[in-house]
Amino acid sequence: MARGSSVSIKRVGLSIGANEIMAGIDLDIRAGEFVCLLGPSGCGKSTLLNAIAGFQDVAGEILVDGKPVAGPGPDRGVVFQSSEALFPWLTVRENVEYGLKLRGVGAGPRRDAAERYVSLVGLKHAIDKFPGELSGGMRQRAQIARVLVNEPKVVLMDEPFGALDAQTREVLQGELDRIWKSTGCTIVFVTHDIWEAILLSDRVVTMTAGPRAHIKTVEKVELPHPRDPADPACMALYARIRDDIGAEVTRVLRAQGLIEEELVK
Amino acid sequence: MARGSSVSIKRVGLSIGANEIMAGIDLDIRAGEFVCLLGPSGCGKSTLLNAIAGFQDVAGEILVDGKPVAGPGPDRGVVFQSSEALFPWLTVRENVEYGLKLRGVGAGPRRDAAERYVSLVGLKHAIDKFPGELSGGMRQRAQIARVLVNEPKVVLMDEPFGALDAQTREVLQGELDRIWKSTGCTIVFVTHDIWEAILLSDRVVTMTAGPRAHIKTVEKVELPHPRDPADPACMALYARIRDDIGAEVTRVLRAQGLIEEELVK
Amino acid sequence: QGAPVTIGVGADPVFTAFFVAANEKLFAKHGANVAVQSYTDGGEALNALVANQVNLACAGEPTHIVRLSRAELRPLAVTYQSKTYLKLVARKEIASADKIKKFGIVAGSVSEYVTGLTMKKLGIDAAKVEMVRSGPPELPALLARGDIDGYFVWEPWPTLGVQQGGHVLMTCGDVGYTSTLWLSATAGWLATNKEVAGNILKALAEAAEITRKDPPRAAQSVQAVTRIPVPQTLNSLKDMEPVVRDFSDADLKTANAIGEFLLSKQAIKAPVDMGKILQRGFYKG
Amino acid sequence: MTQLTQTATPAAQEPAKPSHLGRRLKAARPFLISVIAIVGGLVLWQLVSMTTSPLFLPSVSMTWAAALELIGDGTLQQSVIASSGRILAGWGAGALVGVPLGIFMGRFETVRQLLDPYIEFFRFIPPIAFVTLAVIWLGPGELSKIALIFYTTVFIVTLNTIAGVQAVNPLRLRAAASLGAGQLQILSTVILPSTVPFMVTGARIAMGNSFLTVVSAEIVSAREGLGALIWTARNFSRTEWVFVGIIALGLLGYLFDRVLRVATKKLLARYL
Amino acid sequence: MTQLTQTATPAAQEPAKPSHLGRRLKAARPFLISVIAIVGGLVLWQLVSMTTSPLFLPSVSMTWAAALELIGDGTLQQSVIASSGRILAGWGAGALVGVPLGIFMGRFETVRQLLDPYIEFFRFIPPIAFVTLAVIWLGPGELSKIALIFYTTVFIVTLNTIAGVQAVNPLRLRAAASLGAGQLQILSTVILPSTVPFMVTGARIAMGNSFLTVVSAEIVSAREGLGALIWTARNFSRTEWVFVGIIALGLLGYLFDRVLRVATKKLLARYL
Ligand SMILES: Nc1ncnc2c1ncn2[C@@H]1O[C@H](COP(=O)(O)OP(=O)(O)OP(=O)(O)O)[C@@H](O)[C@H]1O
Ligand SMILES: Nc1ncnc2c1ncn2[C@@H]1O[C@H](COP(=O)(O)OP(=O)(O)OP(=O)(O)O)[C@@H](O)[C@H]1O
Ligand SMILES: [Mg+2]
Ligand SMILES: [Mg+2]
Repeated sequence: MARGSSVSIKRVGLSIGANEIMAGIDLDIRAGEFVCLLGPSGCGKSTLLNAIAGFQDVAGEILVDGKPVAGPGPDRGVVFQSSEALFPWLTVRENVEYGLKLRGVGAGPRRDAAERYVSLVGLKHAIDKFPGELSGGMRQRAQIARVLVNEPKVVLMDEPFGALDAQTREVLQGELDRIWKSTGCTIVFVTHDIWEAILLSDRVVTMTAGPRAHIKTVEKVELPHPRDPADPACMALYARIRDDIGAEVTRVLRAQGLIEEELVK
Repeated sequence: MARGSSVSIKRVGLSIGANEIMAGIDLDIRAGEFVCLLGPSGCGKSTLLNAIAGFQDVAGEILVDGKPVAGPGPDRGVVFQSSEALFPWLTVRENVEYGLKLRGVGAGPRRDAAERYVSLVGLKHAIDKFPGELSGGMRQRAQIARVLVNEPKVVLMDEPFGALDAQTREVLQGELDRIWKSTGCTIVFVTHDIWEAILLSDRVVTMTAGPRAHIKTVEKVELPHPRDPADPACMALYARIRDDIGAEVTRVLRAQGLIEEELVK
Repeated sequence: QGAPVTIGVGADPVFTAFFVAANEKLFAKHGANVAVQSYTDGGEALNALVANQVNLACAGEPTHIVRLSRAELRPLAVTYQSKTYLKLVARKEIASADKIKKFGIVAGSVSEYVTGLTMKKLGIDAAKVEMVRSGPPELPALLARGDIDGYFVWEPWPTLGVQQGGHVLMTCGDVGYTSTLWLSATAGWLATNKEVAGNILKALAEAAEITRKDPPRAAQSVQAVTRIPVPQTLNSLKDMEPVVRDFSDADLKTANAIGEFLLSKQAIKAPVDMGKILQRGFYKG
Repeated sequence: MTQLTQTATPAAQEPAKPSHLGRRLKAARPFLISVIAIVGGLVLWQLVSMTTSPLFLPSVSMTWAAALELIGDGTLQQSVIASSGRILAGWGAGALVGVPLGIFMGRFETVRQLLDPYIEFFRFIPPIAFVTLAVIWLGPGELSKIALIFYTTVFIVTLNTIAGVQAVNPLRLRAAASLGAGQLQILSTVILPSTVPFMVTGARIAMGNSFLTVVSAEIVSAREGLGALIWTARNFSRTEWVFVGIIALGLLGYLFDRVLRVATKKLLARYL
Repeated sequence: MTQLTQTATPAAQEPAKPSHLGRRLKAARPFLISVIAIVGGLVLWQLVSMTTSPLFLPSVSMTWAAALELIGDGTLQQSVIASSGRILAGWGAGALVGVPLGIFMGRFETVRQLLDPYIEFFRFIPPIAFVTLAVIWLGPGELSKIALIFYTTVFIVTLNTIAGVQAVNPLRLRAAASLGAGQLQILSTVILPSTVPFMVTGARIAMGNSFLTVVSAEIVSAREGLGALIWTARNFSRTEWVFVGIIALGLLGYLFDRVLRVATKKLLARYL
């Protein structure tokens, strides 16, 4: 089974046109670590994930396993925020088999692997449907299966469970945790759900609001698994992270005159 | 200010090809009511919303203000689950002004209204950007502004806050509540967040898992505003709804052999 | 029988002799192994000759002259002649050629040449008439609409002009032009195939004889090879004299005159010495 | 505050609900409308032909008689078969070359820069200009005609394919790359399928140009073919034959397009 | 269990990071590549021309001399201006009619069914077939030529626009309808902007066809124009003049296309 790769982000900055989106981002992720990335909407989480995936040229350096990222590659699997990333001309099964086919995995094992991962995300009944015939949440799950079946060394996930009901989400969180533990892959996971971050990850990283977003705080989650939201340490952590992000959101919204004082917590 | 319309859904069913997605849906929504729709991923929430919006022919009857729905119209505003619904060739401002322009609102008032609603969703700083230059959450907020600025009698929202961080979400929930109260519009709101449903709505409707999805339970939320999650009545309600949806999810996932007994709560 | 010889011709009744000779196997009779390849017009056939795709080709004088300065072609004999194939057609209101103010012409063709001859002959001031360029099929239409007063062009367009209410004022013979077709070979091929060429001309002479004596029989051959309907060919044959003959002094004079005309139109850059190129005396009749 | 008045505009009818009664009529409607369109066209033609000489515009009945005549002696059938063969060969070759060319040009900057001047130069040059050269180089046989049709097809397919490549959703390119697809695999597994609708449109338009070109191509030394028929008839001013040829071209084109559309809808459904 | 081996394929190079050193070279590259393409083409031409008679393919230098000659006496300039005017008028009219036609046909089933037989019939009929009729109805002046160019343009623009209408994201149609847009407003505010990339491609391809048609159109009573120049030169077998005309057509087309592309990129950026 593939072990994870380390990811080092060194003084990374990124501008699109005149918009300086991120600047001076420094973050070292150990091989096999599970890191959650949180931050106000529009701060640059997806952009940072894209940079690690190799989709975007950046100032500074991003090293994966010590080697600079020169472009996208199958060692870093990406679950995109938008479910448009599925191939609409392929069924769910074919979408999931896509990566395996590229690597020349034979038809039999490919079929088995695809079915296993499609079941894992609860889509067995829709395995022969096209993406256009799926609901938003189902598409997102198909995307997750498509990436995980490849067993990449680094899994980059952009709000993968955002469109799921609480129960399906819980089940998938459990599955992801299991896969992570058994493969030892590195996971960078963007979410808006602070509880989700605390329950899953080794470290929770928060970002400041853009422009010129950078890393605000890094919280280690040194609690034993499975974690209990009712645990006071958990609750304290939750409160800290919430306040960190809250401060950023408030700063942005107040700058726009949206929050009058009485609304601010 | 526009008052809401009532929405009556009578023995509604919907099939796409051989797939019978919903069947025998019955639901009466009072004028000015705030109804939340919950259910397992892929059960048919978006489909039902589309049917009310008039995008889809259905068996049975859907009446808005007593008149059968014959197609889409500006009396029913729709916030789509996918942010692809924005017009990519218009800036945020132009997207938001779109509906007003159609109705012949003059340039001045149009501008004011657009700016007010864009600020409301915290996008004033990005008002002249194109959708392609926005993050996922920002796009979703732009869509919300585009619908609310029209002050429709019925607002149909499909996971509008799904891609937002907790704080931005909280602010927008507050704003939505304020708009709802001041305009008296009817709101049908799809969400996966049970707390959000309890905090905002008059009634919480849950659906069974498809195919042949129908309405499972309807819970009245008869608690005074603002609601407190710590309130035992609130917590009991939360537990009931969670268990209702949970039972459906479990049924589906077990059918696929995904959940072994020990995983089921 | 020797190596196969290909003759390029246009798909037109003016090439009747070739079709008759091919259809009635007269070439074989005279010991020549000949295939007749038809092109849209003589020009394309002559192009094929220049490109060495055929061994012999038949086309009119101007068509030859514009190519002679760039290719070693050897015209062997005249295989057709007519004093009436080109006609001047004018609208009903135009009583005589000197009343024409607007001439329709096919630029760069004999149509333009004979129009020039007409103006010279009638003393029409070139500055006072307008030349309207057109493709041949559009000339009757322009005449019917009144956009032009008349045009001097080959069949079947004059006949069509008459059907459109025009009338014939002159034929090319009236302005001193006898339309001829020449059969040519490339210099290289001719050097080693003089005998075959002679035999071919003999076969063509026999075909011309048949055409002259029995037009319907010839028209049958034309239809067999080109699908041109019999009445069409018969109509065209009325205007032509099927002959095979050697070049005459008159031919040389006409060729030189056309050469000058083409020179004046910048179609050729230097005069061609027709006397040297025409193979006078090759066909012994 | 702003003054926004909510007007209860009657809802726009998007896909009208079919009444059970009207359903049978509705099924026949497309057919009826087409019939009306065709009959209307014929009536218009007849009326217009009565205002001008049959030399320029023969009447419906004259043309019909000429068609019967040409069918009677087999000319029309032979012409249709000969021209169809040339069109299919030239157009097929054009599409087969144009699609990969367009994909490579659309995807690789260097290939585009290298070939763009040629494409953007030659596509403005009418095939008629190359008729003589084609005959000289390729002989008066089928090859020169097919080459001319190829020439006219390839640019259009290429151009449309390039447009398609540039319209590919970049998200899907990214997804493929990080699932392990190399440049060539991205071409065949993402760009090619995404571009299908553009290629089909290109091929359909190019089919039109093949028909225009077959007439120019058959100006040279074709015994059979609709183009040859039209040219010969034109030279002998048998306008009603010209019209038979024209109508045969139009109907043949309509038929080919229909077949192409149905075939692509059947075979390429998932890509459209 | 399945045996999936993780191979550490070297990452595909998507947008290669430019080194600071190579940046200046890189800026000049597109230009250099184009120059190479053009010079390569000229060399090839010269080589090929040496294998055949100048009657069919004149050499580069002969053509250059002829071009100087035609420029010297002003013929070429006049021809370019005359043909450009006709092309722009006919093409512009074709695009102006084709775009709304395509939008209506793409959007309304009934309109499509009514007009489809015409479009799908006439687009296969070469404009040369209508030269005589155009002259009869519209006279030998500019109008008949412009009409023929219009004829050849309108189908292509229409067809591409229809394809564009059918590719509009249905989500956006729904959004517009529930924001209060009626059928016509949906046409102008959603379908029209969404279809722009297809219309531009259609217009570009149609520009090519305008160039092909101007040559056919100028066979009739054109004193000036590149088509007239080519026809006359063809009659005279002045192949080097034909080539000057052809090259002028090609270059003019290239220029028009460049202007069209830059203009659409500037003016329609947000829709592309
Ligand atoms: N093409 C572009 N041009 C200009 N600005 C852009 C462009 N693309 C993205 N941005 C800006 O970059 C910022 C970060 O975007 P990003 O998608 O990374 O945010 P995010 O943190 O993922 O937000 P969300 O939680 O809403 O998904 C946003 O403010 C956005 O406006
Ligand atoms: N075109 C189609 N063909 C077949 N089935 C379809 C089609 N469109 C939707 N469905 C099915 O309809 C069901 C309901 O879809 P819908 O989008 O309404 O779900 P949802 O409740 O909104 O889910 P989510 O919470 O994931 O957004 C799904 O099971 C989906 O597979
Ligand atoms: Mg994001
Ligand atoms: Mg949904």
